Amino acid sequence: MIPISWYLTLSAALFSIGLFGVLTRRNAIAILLGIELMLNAVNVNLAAFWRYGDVNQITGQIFAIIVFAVAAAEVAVGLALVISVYRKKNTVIAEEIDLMKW
Amino acid sequence: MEFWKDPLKAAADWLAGILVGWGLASQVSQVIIAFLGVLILISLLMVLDIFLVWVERKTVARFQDRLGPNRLGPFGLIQPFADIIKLLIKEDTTPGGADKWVYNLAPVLSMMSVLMIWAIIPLAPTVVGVDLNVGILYLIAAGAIGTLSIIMAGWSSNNKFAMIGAFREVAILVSFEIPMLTILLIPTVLSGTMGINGIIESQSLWYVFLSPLGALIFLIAAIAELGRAPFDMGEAESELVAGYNIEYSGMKFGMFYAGELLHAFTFGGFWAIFFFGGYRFFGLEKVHPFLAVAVLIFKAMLGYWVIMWVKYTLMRIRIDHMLALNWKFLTPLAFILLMATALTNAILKNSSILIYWAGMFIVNIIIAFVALEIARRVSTAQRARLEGRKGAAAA
Amino acid sequence: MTISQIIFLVVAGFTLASALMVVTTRNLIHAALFLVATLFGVAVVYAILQAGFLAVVQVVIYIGAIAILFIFAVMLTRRDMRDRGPQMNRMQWIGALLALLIFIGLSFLLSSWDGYSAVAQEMPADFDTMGRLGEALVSPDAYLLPFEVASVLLLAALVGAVYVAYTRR
Amino acid sequence: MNNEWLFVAFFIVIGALVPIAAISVAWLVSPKKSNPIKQSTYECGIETVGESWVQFKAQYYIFALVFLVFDVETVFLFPWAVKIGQLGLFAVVEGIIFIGILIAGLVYTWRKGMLEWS
Repeated sequence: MIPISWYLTLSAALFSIGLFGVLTRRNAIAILLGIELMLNAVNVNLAAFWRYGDVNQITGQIFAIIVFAVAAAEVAVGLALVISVYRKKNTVIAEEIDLMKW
Repeated sequence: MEFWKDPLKAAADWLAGILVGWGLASQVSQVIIAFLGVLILISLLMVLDIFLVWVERKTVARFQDRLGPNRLGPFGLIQPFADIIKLLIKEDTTPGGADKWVYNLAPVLSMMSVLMIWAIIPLAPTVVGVDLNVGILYLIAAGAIGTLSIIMAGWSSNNKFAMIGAFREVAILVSFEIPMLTILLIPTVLSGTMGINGIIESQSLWYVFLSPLGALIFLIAAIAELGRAPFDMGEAESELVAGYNIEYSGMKFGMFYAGELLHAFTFGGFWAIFFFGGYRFFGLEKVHPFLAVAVLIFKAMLGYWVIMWVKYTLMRIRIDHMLALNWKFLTPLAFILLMATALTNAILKNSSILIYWAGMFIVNIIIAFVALEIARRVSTAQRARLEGRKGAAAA
Repeated sequence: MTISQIIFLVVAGFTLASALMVVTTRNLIHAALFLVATLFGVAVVYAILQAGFLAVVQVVIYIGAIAILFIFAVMLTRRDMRDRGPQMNRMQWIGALLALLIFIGLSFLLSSWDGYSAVAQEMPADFDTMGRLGEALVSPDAYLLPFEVASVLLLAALVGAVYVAYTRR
Repeated sequence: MNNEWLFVAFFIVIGALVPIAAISVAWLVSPKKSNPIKQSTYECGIETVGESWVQFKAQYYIFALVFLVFDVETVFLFPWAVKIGQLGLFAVVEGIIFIGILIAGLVYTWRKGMLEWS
């Protein structure tokens, strides 16, 4: 059988890759893609802990579902903001969106 | 004797015996048999798909007062095979600026999204691929992959028509998925399970009698999901030439075409499964598994025929009307129907079957009547306003 | 090595490889498509964990809706799809180092945890995931409040996002 | 192991292999005589003007957005619907409140005129 560590390592690797994307990509949409990877890494952890703990405690799955809802809300608002900024400033490069920088 | 009762199981047992005799572990042999079964089922589906080309052409010919294919073989039955040979030896052109990988992957995904649905279809009480306890969502998940294949095809072709077609088609698909999902909650509420087999088993009274409005909304949403007329916005010939698959030729186009036909047949089957009792027909399914398969195929064909009937009778609806129909009529209606069904189910579930049925039916009729009345009033008012504006402009 | 371990390794390798492509590929549409591949890999991981509901929901929500939204957003914000110019900012080496450090740190933390090599016990044959989820979501002493708050969250997201993205004419 | 998902995997794998096989066979037997005219974008014979990977209008995004929110919502509703038969009226009312809050969002979008195709 597969030990839990495999899942946790997969999740950690996925999280790190997502973090790398968030830190280094210039395009705001690509940054959001990285955030999606990180959220998925969290969900893998939750599902693995549900399966390897007491399966009758459904909490892990409920948390994962709520993470889905939060991810959806985040993507919806985030992308809407990107589109709105693009319309006003004609760019999606995160460094060039510096209206709030003083 | 045992063989005639359930030939498939007998054959599987016989094969398992041989494999175990060869020295394989029994678990491995089970997996091999499952693999073979899936292979056989999918091959049969492809043959059925070829046959569906003939059915579709024959039916459309009858609707248009023509004969249809009638030269090759009896009733033109060999014609689709000739078509396939033509598709095979046709030159396959790829547009110069295309994104090769995505371009070639799209037709594969399109066909796969249809074939994978058949994993959960129960053909007979004993012939179930997989009885997933999340069957309904699996159906929607397969649809999601189909949506993705359309946007991939449209984007990678490097063609404006393909792009516009894909965008429109995806807008339609995602919009009509909402009433579809909401209506699929109704059989879930009524049967208390999401497994397809469980839904069929609990239909001692067909759900079309409990939720006729739901069956109707499901049919409309299914036709839109299939991208067929009157909702064939993605491939509106007169505006977009052929829509998202315009650049495809040869077998790749064939995959889109075959996928669409099989998809239509599959949704005819799902209409039968969710609202017309699937393989159940007055206890006939218990006599012999093959009889149950025949009942399901017959019902699916009827559903498919209704879908074709709608396609070849109605004209295409404009995209703004279509989206308005979905978001301003079907979606609220589906949600209200779901809430009413859940409430009625909770109140009446302990009363006798006759009162339960009558209550459900009356609730459905009232909702349908009120919705149509509101829609009529609103559209009359809108028309009066538009005509008034026009009259003012003329004056 | 058992068969299930091999399956897991193949799936995990596929997932991580496509995740790497998501953060490194230049073409944003390709990045979104690789995200779809990654998410599908994660769905298969859920299936291996016997969390069937999460697996199908992953495909329905992430591939069916979120990926489509990403592709639309990329197409809406690009005059020219073929990205020119650098895709990474100046900090890319520091970023890579930081990500690597976090991965090493997490692995180190994990290996010192005593439940590290725990193996799952057999799933009860009649375990009804859907029923349990349904019960947990609507009973007041479990997750009724998150259930209702989720709908408020979605309402807020809908209203906010539509308001921000909408163009007045 | 979890057998039922193995079956699903079979369906997905074979479902992908069948079209791949069909396309490969077609690729093997079909003639390949390509030239620039054949490779050009098909626009009914008219010369292509400009790029086709161009920007698209935001209306499509709005519909995808509303869809995303309702899609997530149904995911919460499916476990509710499965269990509703055994849980009684209270659970039904909870679900109706849940749906009602989201319908408010639909009504807002509608009233603001964002569902109009323009």
